[in-house]
Amino acid sequence: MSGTEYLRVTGLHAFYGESHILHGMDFSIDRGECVSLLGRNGAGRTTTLRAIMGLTGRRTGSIMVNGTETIHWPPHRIARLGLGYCPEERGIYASLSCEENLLMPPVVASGGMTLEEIYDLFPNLKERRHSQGTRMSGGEQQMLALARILRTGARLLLLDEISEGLAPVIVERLAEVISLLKTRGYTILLVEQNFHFAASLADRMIVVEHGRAGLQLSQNELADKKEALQELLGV
Amino acid sequence: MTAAASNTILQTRNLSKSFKGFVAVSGVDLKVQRGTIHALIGPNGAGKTTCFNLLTKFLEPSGGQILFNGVDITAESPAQVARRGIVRSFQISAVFPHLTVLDNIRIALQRPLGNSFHFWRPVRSLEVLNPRAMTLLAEVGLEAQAQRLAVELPYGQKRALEIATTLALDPELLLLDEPTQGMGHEDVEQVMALIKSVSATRTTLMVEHNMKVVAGISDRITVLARGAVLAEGTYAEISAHPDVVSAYMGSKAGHFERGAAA
Amino acid sequence: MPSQAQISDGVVRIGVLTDMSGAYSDLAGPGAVIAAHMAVEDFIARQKPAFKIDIVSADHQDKGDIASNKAREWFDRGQVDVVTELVSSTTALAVMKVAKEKNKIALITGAGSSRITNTDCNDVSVHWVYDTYATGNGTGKAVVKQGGKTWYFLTADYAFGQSLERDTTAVIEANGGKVLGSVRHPFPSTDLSSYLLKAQASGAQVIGLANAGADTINSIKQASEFGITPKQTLAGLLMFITDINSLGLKATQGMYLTEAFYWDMNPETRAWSKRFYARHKKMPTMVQAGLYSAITHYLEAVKAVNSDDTQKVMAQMKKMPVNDFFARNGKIRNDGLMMHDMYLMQVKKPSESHYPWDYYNVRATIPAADAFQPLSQSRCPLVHK
Amino acid sequence: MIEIFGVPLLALAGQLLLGLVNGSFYALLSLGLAVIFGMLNIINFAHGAFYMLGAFAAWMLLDNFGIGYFGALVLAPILVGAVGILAERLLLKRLYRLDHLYGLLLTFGLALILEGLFRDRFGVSGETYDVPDVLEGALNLGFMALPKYRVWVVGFSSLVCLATWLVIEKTRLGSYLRAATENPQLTQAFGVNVPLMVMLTYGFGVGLAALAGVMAAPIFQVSPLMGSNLIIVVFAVVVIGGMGSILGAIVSGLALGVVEGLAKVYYPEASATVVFVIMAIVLILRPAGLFGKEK
Amino acid sequence: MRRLWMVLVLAAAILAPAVLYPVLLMKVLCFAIFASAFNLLLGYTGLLSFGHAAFFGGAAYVAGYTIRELAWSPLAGVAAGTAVAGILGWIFGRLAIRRQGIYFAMITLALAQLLYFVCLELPQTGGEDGLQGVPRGTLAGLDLSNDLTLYYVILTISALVFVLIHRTIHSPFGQVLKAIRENEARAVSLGYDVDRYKLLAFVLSASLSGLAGALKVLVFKFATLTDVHWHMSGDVVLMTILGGIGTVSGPMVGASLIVTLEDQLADKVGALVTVIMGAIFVVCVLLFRRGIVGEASAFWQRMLGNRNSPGI
Ligand SMILES: Nc1ncnc2c1ncn2[C@@H]1O[C@H](COP(=O)(O)OP(=O)(O)OP(=O)(O)O)[C@@H](O)[C@H]1O
Ligand SMILES: Nc1ncnc2c1ncn2[C@@H]1O[C@H](COP(=O)(O)OP(=O)(O)OP(=O)(O)O)[C@@H](O)[C@H]1O
Ligand SMILES: [Mg+2]
Ligand SMILES: [Mg+2]
Repeated sequence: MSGTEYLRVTGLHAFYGESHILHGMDFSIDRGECVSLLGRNGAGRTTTLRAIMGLTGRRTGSIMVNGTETIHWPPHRIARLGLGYCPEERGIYASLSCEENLLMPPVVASGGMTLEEIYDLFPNLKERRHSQGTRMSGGEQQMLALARILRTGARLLLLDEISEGLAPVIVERLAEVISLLKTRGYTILLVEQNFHFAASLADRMIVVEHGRAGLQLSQNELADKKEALQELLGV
Repeated sequence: MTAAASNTILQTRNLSKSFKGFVAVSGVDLKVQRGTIHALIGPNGAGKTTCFNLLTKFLEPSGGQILFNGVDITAESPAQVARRGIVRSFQISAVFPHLTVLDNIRIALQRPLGNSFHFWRPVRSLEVLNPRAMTLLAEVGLEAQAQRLAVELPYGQKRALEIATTLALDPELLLLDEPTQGMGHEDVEQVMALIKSVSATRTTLMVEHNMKVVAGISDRITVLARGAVLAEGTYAEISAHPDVVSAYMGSKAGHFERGAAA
Repeated sequence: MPSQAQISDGVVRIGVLTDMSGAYSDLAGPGAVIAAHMAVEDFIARQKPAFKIDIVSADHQDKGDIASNKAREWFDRGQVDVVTELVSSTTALAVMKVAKEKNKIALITGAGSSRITNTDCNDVSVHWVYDTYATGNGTGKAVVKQGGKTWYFLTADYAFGQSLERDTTAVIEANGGKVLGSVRHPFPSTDLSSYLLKAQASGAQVIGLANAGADTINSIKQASEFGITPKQTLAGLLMFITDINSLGLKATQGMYLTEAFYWDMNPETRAWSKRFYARHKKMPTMVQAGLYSAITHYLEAVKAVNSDDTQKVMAQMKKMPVNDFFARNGKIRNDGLMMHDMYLMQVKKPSESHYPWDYYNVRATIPAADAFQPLSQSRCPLVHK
Repeated sequence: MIEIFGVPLLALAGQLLLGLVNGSFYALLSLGLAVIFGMLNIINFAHGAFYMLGAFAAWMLLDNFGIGYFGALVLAPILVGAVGILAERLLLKRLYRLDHLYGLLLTFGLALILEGLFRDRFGVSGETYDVPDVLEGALNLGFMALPKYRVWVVGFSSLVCLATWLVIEKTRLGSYLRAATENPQLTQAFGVNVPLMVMLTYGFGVGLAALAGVMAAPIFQVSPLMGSNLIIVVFAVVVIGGMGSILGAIVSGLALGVVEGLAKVYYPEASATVVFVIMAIVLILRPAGLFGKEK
Repeated sequence: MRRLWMVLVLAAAILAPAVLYPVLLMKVLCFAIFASAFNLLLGYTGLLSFGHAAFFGGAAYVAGYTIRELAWSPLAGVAAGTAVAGILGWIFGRLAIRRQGIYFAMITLALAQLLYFVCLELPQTGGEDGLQGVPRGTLAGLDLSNDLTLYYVILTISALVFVLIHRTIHSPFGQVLKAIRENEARAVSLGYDVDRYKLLAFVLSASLSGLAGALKVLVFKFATLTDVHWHMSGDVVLMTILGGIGTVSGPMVGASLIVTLEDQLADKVGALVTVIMGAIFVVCVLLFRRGIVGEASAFWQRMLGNRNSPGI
């Protein structure tokens, strides 16, 4: 591997209360890479993202972000390293308007998108910008959740099921946005149920099974490993 | 009333809803034929969920009429609408988390018994519902989970439980809001099959972004855009409609669908 | 010893049921318990009785049910012969009935409701220190005599305040004074300034405070804030020295009130009070001093009849006059009221006060016969058989 | 002279002014409650106790250290706020993941403890705190003498309320606060130090209560029970204003003080209940309160 | 197993007056009814009312007044109290159930406070003195002024109430309540008129609280402002939490403990009673959220679990 490793997860165990969800997760991502976590419902992909952000219960193992060990850090410090998290349940704030939602996350690094750029990407949001956060449609909330972290200058994006509930046109647009982000040097960890969406974007894919990283394959191995994937994911 | 009209189970006339000046649904005339699976699709924010909310009276329409089986139900309460036989599922999964799977179903089954205010009766009086409940669970493949708490189920099974609960009310008209959202590939197949099978005897109106599902099981499709009806027809007709393609499906229609051939 | 056979279980047990932490804990409470112990110790030292004396005490938290429950339990299971103190009318009225039911004695020193010796009277209860008739009337009559002819009332709007206003009005008018008006304020109130302004506008010479506790304290404080005093004079219809102590003389100077006792009245009161002060770090209130007097009197009666039988002791208590530093020639009437003199006090100016707790000028002694409601007006069923 | 329903206009104006004074206390207290509720989603039942603590702190500062009113105005809220922060760190912190009702219950217990301790130590009659010399005396308005101190109370507390409102509504802080209230975990994942913010907010809310306590000390008797009766009225004020609404707390606090003042003139017996009656009416017409947002 | 427990508890209750003080026992029973009624709402409907003193005390005054002033029979008086509490419950409920959580708590608190002021000012309640000297009278020839007789009457009534509450929780109605607590919108979409269910639960709880208050008047022969004061509402919450929210026997255990504690502490700690009560509150909320019964049964289950796991 090259020396530009940006995130390294080793022997990560995570718990929710009594239940042990991650059982020694190992993987790493290089700067500027887009990696997708695949897996069946309940395999622990969301938990992996949450563990990286420090949002699960107890965690053990090691999470190195850009050379810094963060396993014992609280979430707000981790975020300040330049991580942006788009949660599965979207987490739109009901008490804030669309635009306030957009402006809420503090800027953690320079180089984030401006409000205009974001509105250009998602015209729906511009139109609804004064609407109360949770009164927006399901898809609008999904866009907002993603747009929110593009503004903060975070360089490592943890994206959970961002194509969910979006119209096909928008999913296409999203794919373009992710590609654009890649060209701008963002590092992206993508959790997707939508295999085809992920496959078209990811440089590398990791299959998560029972809280461990299993099969790993790069974009060019996809065609060869079709059967294996079929078996693991039912794709 | 003509014979053709009586075949219309649900009709809206000029249904509208605006939120503080923002028109979310404007003048929608919807006709759902009895015994069909009718899909409601459209871009994000087109007003699909709002339509559902209006039909089930979770929202008060700003204008227009809702006719169910020819009866005007525009002024009824959500619970009344539900008792008439229009039952919905939610875009975000809705079960009773700390009740067992069986109890979840029984909550729905017990309502028609009419003893729900009887605080002096033993809960045993609900056991008559068990066979029916187990049949329903079997239909969605949850019979083995009957005694588990709903909160412990994986996502896909929660959706299945929600659909089973909805079916328990034996609705004449089933409203499903994105039933396959968040599901893995296999689950999508399973839910499609499920909807197909339960729709044999009833009418289903569903909102769905997964074109594979829409194409696979819907008899008729209405496309909403900006709160108004943009087009209506079969999947073939719709997918050929240039406005629909540009507003909704996109150039690579269906390319990214879960379960779609890669 | 033959005498012991007369005292049930050989011990005279006194139950002090008081408010240790609530609204009345300053005027009774822990200080009352100290006074009770002093009474017993003094009695033993003086009389060397053959029987043992024991004190139990409890906090009724101003709750009638706790008070009555405790009293019952004491009577039924704790061999308590007499229950005393009982500050707050709710607890006093409730416990009196328990005492009657169990044929034990209740000596009420803390509560002031005139119902105790009227409609709710019984033959096992004695009301020792004051009632609202005495404090209201005494003040009303005496202040009118001192020249305060026109009055305006600030009344707490519930049974207590209303009856205080009513009774005092009657006596003011009977003595040639005039009531210009009154304002009823909710109970409790913290800001009384609006009402005080009305009183001010009335131009009355005297503002009668027909309220109690924190309401009275805040009335006085705010009257001084608005410059109502000293132009107009305040008359507290139910106040205690502890109220004056906490308000300070600056705010209270010149106001009138009626008390049954003041520590600095004569050598006897001073002697006792200083002993009390040594233990409690505060001078006694009339309730605490009265409790000492009541217990002493009770023990003397027990000794005299050599029995703790309720009827015998009650008869003896009513027979003996009360003579101690608290009361001169006090007498227990048939309705249970202990008749004694009351005193009209006027609060000193700060410049007149020379040592701690030097608060009052005694302006008048109100003879027992004038201070309390005449027996003829009593609505006690025991009186009009 | 002009009369309104039998009351001279000027006298009425005087009474309304007094109402405004009480309204200032309501506003300060309910503002603190609203801030805490908005942020921690806790109904701070101990608010009355902290108000009492503020008044006692002023008294003790004077009695023990000779620190006067204006010193206390700064120091007491800081000291009491620190006590609040301690309580937050040691107790409340453990409850955030739980149903909000536990916060209500815990602070209820806390109120009992604080009040009980002070009652044990100081008795119930309380202590007297004098009006500071500079503010002594009254302004002669012709129709009434308005103590200068009361004018100061209205002025100063309005200023504090306004400043708080501006800071919370018009800065980023406000949206952090609201976001953290709704979803503390996620907000923290965006890089906001939520635990610190929660702690400081609680300290600030409690400090506001203490500030009200210091301001009340020269007017009311400083007593262990001074907060417990007031707090229920303040709850009603907050409900009327719309729970969690900063502006609602301020406006309805002041307004209800004035309404209460009116009641004291026309129907004094009802002045204690008028707030609750208004609350019932408001809830029937606007369940979320006057400024509350319907969820 | 459960049957056995019930028989044991009942037997203990029947024999208790031989050892314990009957008046105290009756007080415990009244508060046990009160707390159980409260728990019906909090534990099974998820509604925290901070104004239950209104029903308890309101009924106490009504019972006291009808029995004393109107010379009604004790039974009629208690029934009147219960009915009035039910009506109050309906009124409060109509106003409050539109809101949830803390909002609900505040609204009930404020409404109860309104009633407190009414009680304070009405001449019939005797203001601060309280409504004193309510005769116990006779019931079907039984002289209730005898503590033991009254104890057994109240024990019988309590037993009936507990059966009723237990039944309510485990009834079709109870199931719907649980569903509403779990997911209200879903219950609506299934055709349940949730407000009516909540209202019925509220009225039931209020009536039974009223019954408790009315019985307490018979025991102590008076009704006072304490019964309607908001501290009473706080006490009942404390009892329920201490015993265990959402457990059937928890409120009874909590009530017994608090009542005995209050009584016992009276002679021992003086001014620190409130401090101790407050501390219990804090400790419960922090450490034993499941309450005594809840924690005990969790412990019991862990023990069972551990013993079973070795596979005997
Ligand atoms: N808060 C929680 N408490 C306890 N268990 C949890 C919690 N959240 C998730 N789990 C469990 O952890 C496991 C992994 O969940 P996770 O959400 O990471 O799965 P996923 O791979 O993202 O699947 P999905 O496609 O459903 O999002 C599941 O079995 C789930 O039930
Ligand atoms: N309560 C509300 N207040 C204000 N605006 C609302 C409200 N509910 C919905 N809207 C707006 O109305 C429009 C239609 O929303 P709706 O939820 O019906 O969309 P949808 O078609 O279901 O979209 P999606 O597919 O993204 O779920 C959206 O723009 C949304 O922001
Ligand atoms: Mg997931
Ligand atoms: Mg939608």
